[in-house]
Amino acid sequence: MANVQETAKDEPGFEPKIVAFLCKWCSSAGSDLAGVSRLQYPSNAVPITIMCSGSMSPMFVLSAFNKGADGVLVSGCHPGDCHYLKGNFYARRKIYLVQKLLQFIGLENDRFRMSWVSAAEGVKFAGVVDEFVKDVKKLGPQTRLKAKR
Amino acid sequence: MIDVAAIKAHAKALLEKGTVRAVIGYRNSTAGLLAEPFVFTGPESVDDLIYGPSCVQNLALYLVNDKKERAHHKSDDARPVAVVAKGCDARAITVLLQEKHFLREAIHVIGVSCEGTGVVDTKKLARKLGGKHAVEIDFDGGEAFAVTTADGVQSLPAAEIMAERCLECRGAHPQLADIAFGEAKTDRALHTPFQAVKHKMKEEQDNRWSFWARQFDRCLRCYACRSVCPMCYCEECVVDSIQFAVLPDTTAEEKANRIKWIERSPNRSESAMYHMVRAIHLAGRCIDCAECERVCPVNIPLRLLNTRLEMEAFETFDYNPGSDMNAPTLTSSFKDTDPNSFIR
Amino acid sequence: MTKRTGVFVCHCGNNIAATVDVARVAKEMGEVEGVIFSKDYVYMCSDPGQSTMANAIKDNKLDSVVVSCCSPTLHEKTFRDVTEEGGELNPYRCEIANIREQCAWVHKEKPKATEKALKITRAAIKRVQNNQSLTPIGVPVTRRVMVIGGGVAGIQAALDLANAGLQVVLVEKNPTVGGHMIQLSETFPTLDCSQCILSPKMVEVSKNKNIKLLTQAEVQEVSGFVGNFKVKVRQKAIYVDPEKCKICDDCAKVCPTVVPNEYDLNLTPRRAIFIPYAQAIPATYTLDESACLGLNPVVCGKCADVCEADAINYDMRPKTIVEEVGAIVVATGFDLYGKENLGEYGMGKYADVLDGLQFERLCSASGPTGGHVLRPSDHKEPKNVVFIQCAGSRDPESHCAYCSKICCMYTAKHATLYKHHVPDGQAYVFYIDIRSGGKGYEEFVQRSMERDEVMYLRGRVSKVYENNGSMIVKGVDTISGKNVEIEADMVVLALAMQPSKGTADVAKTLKIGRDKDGFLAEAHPKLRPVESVTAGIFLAGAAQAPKDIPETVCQASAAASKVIQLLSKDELMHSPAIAKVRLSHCTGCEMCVQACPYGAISLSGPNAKASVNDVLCEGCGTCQAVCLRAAIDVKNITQMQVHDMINACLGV
Amino acid sequence: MTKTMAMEKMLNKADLAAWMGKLETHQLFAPMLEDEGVWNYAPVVKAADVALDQPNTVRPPKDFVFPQRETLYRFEQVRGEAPVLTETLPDPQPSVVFGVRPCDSRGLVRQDIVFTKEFDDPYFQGRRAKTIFVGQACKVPPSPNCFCNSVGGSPSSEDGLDLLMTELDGKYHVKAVTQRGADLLAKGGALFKEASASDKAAVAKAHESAKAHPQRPIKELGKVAGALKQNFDSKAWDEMAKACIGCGICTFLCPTCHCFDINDEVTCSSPCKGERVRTWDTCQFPDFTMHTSGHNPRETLGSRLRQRVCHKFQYFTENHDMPQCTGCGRCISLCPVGIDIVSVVERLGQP
Repeated sequence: MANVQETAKDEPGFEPKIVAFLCKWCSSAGSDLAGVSRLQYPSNAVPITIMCSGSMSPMFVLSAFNKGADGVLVSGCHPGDCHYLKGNFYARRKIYLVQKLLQFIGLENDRFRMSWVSAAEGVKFAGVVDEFVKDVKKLGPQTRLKAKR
Repeated sequence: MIDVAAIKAHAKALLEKGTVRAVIGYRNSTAGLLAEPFVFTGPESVDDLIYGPSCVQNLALYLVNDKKERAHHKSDDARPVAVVAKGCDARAITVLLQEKHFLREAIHVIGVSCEGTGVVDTKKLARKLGGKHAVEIDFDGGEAFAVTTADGVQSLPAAEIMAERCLECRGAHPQLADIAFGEAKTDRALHTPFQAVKHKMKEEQDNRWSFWARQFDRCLRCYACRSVCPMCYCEECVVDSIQFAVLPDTTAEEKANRIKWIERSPNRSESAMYHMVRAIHLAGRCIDCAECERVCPVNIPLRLLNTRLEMEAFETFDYNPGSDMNAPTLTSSFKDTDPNSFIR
Repeated sequence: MTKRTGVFVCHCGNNIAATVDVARVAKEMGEVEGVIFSKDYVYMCSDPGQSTMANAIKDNKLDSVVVSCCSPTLHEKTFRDVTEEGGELNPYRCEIANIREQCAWVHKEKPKATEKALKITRAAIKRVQNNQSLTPIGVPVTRRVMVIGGGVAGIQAALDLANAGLQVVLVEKNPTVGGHMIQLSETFPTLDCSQCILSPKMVEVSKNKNIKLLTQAEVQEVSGFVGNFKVKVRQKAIYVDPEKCKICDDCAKVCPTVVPNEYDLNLTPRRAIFIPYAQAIPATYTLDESACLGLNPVVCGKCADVCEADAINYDMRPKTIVEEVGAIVVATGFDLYGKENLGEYGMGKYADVLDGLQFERLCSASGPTGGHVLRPSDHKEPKNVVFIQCAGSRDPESHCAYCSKICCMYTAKHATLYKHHVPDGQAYVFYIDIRSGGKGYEEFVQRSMERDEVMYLRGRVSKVYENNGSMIVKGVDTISGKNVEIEADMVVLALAMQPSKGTADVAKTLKIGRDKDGFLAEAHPKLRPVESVTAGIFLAGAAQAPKDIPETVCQASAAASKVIQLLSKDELMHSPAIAKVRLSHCTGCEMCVQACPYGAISLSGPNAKASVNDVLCEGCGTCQAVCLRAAIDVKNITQMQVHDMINACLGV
Repeated sequence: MTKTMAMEKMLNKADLAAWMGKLETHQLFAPMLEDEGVWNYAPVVKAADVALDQPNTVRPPKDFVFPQRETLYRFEQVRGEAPVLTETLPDPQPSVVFGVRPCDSRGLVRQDIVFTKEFDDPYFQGRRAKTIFVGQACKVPPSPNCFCNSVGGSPSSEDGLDLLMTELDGKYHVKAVTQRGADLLAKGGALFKEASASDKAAVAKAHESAKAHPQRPIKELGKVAGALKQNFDSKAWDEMAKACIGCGICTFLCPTCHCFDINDEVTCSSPCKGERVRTWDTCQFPDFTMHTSGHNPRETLGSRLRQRVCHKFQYFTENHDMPQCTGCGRCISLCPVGIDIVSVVERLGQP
């Protein structure tokens, strides 16, 4: 297949593929609340519920980009609110490092994002996804780390 | 100046008394200018031991290999092994001790101070010699290296042909040592640490990507970078294509369920994955011996990649790998004051 | 990997089916590798739905099941029970794909929502196909309970638990139990005296051998998990030995410091050494450290000198008490909405603008005025009293968005009580709506209007201001459509209820969630209203939401019965979805040991490799993410499973 | 390749670009400077920039016939149906590779044996048939670790080449070794002059003088295989491999190494779709000989070093009557720790 490295950005009708890793206790619950409240947001982000943002291995992020994700979102409990006491603090440090590395090798900043969304923040969850999808749309398809398949 | 004779005498005495199993050090290589790591086991073999600017390799790796080999041969010789360690080698040993890879008492560290010396960068040397071929290199006082070519011996300023990591070294005098050789010279001119990383960070992101994409495209996946790294001591690497670490109780299910995070194909995306996973796994563990960059046959600037997160460890998290064998590691610890503003 | 997966796609009536093409999901999932049965059904959680599932599992010998339906917080348990009981398959072979809250309800376009539902379901299939059968781990429980908060909710819960034979530690921040209820004069709709009905319960608390009461105490730290919590409580020094104190009041008489008495809402003074009120439990004087001249005989020491019982000891120090309990009930109660927020109603500016609790004290026989309604400013009987409802409630722009629920009733009560005290006076009530759902409530309000001739004005008050020495309440009567100005002798605000000040800290310490208004979050608003999201921690009273006394007592007893149920067995079942070490890959680097929030991992064995304590491990997976060697995984959400789920989400 | 009668011509150095310009039916490759000290074959963008007397490339030209990654076929299986396999035989554009050193072309001869003699590998052969290799005789050893003479080669060997070019004072002497080499030469037309007797004499002299340069010696090549066989159980293997880090540089960059691994790269799990892919592998990696049982017959570095050396100097010689090493010296020069195949053979491969 041809190298699609430099595709024109802002493709019309481009629907980004986004993987959203949500911690079970806060962000997934917040996402449930968004549902219960019938808030509307774009359907691009497919949720994967993990136990805790602290269990977010950097491999998951890299692999998602390798498998063709246009954006990756990690969301956990606010600092101090972790269901597992401090998992999100470990996550914060690790995700910070992953983000710096991705930026350094030249992946666009807006493709990887972390947020704190509590179980009560359905509105915030919808907003985070909405904004992320908008930002990723502007960037066009992610070709830099995507495996040619 | 390092008193090589004194190092030899010490090593010889250790082996004569039998207080150590072996001494890991350097000897002359038949393959070229650079020294060859060697495991000296008899007192008489120590006659071949050398120390000089050609001793570039990180000998901490050989402690790791020694552990593997002993496991293979089911060796029960409980005596420690001695190792010649420059500042960076000693830092690597500290990280390995921090990760409980060995017991402190199993290692006798023969520290060699690089303050005032450092090791050679063969590419810089080749540039300097402009086509002439160096066959020998030695210290020439504290500021210069004596280089022998077909035309004879010449003295070159050390700072001009020294490895970049030595110029930026923040711990040239081994902190971890049972005995240390070489002077503590504190007025050594240092380059600012992380200057190459910081320079690269100033580039436009798209240009940075073009740069790295070219590097990842060139990667051979010979895994020399992994193989030479003392921190890459995992039983099984994420890039290995089969289930590798197997115990008698490993089930068929476990063998079959190997995750293929990275394909073996040497193409851009897979090599990018490989190098990024390595960089992430080295965060807070890379002690900047730059061996990965030196051994790369196609010159991928791996030191640049791997020190990016070291810069964060040092500047953001106040974490200096290889400085404290009792501290928790970078990623298995946190502070309440860690950056938070990047999170929405 | 399992080979015989079944997929059940729920329509949830139209809840899912309206936005997701459920038939297509069922059809396409039937084509996924390893799936041998796939079906959509209108209500999976209904009885016929459940039996369809059970039969399908048995008939097709399914070895793994995915139910595509609502959030797992709702029906994961339901469907795992069906899997186990009806399907005779290990319940951990069942996974939920949430296509309702996280898909159907948040998207409008059917094709897009369907695409997403396909990915979510496929990911769940990929996950379940690598699930293992697990058996819950039995953990011995501590058959003791901590109740935090000694208001009516805490008292009721503590008594119910103690009477069921459980040991209870009741922790109260203040010098006495009783909470806000003990400050009330009468209670609606029966108008029985609040103190008369609460005091016996307070006494029972002090007498019950199963209850250990810790007043002036606060929870500092909680560790452990359901069945086995370890709670660190800090108790202030009270400088009086309750065993010796004879409640003779000699000490207070000589105490030189006078401060406002918070139990009378600052309407009366008290001394630094005091008893909040006569019926206080524990029945003892207490020394207010912050008001005392210095806890130093050199400076003052009058109270100690005069105490014949020798009960006063200035050398007392705060204590840290560690209690081991199996469950915790949080009943930290409410506070009134900050008066400082309601400047427009003259609160804090005019002495005769009172809040509801202050008015209760004015009506109370034990209150500052001995049960006569008198104005704080001049001790005259007010002839015109204006009651303002929804002061701070139902005002999303500037105050609280929610309805405080009890104000309609207590305002009607206040107006009635006022008329009983001042028969020739006139009571006005500004209201938005009258919410009087409850047994005898509506009749009570009607009575206040008809028999007591309380004037109800539908509308908001814009401001309360002073004109020539009298207070004017300016508002609008939306029924007559006219602006109204009333010259009032007294104004009583029905302030909004909010969670008590300590609630936020307690929630943080216990790691239980709060909702957007700061009230404690229940595990499910309808089905699990007295449980927090954290197992073993239960909620009762106004800390969870505004509620009146009967509702509070109900919830307290409900929480108690939940605890009794929890602690009725010798063993609790601990989730078996915990971390497991791959010894072949572990190098013993100790990173997981350092990172584990529960101290559940240690190095062991001849090669010093990681080993997980099954009971301490909560399955959070922090270890999994710090391990560089993929040597530790959480069962049933392994890295392998997440990897497969990522692929499924990306269509790889 | 069939040999044809020798055709020897002369080309002005300045006309090299012009000749290249006439080869538009082929894609042209030549050594280019990729990075400091790293020469590698790259497509010729500007013929005028091509210089053929540079140090040898890091990657040998085996890539052209045995690429590091080769798709063997594509597969797709719809559930319940038989898998559908699609052939992916390579059909590359015809190409000409300039600047191939004689040691590397002798490497191609060994690749030919592996992929043609006992087993026909259509992927290799498909590429081999479309690739013309133009040799560049060495004037001086391009690396201090060269030892082509010691393993039966020479700086001007024609083995495996289609054309051999020898630089002579501003001119190239170009000799066609195969018919397709001759055809390629013919495309240059008038750019080429017939080599005179004196030209031929000069070339012979240049070849002689190149051969006379001192190189790393292996004294008795004929006895190496036997000696290695004798020394199979020597403890010296472990000792000499002490420094080895177990990377793949020596083998990946060897012009004769040809080991590969086969993996399925799945690109979609349902329906199951993907490619069966062959990638270079090396006996130096610990997982090369890993058994499913967990047993690894070559777990130690010493046993892996022995495999590399013995394969080159004993097993291949026994099977094909020639050592598998062509003396390019890459494995010595590029080894991160100075493992030196010549020293190893000197120590364990001599009677």
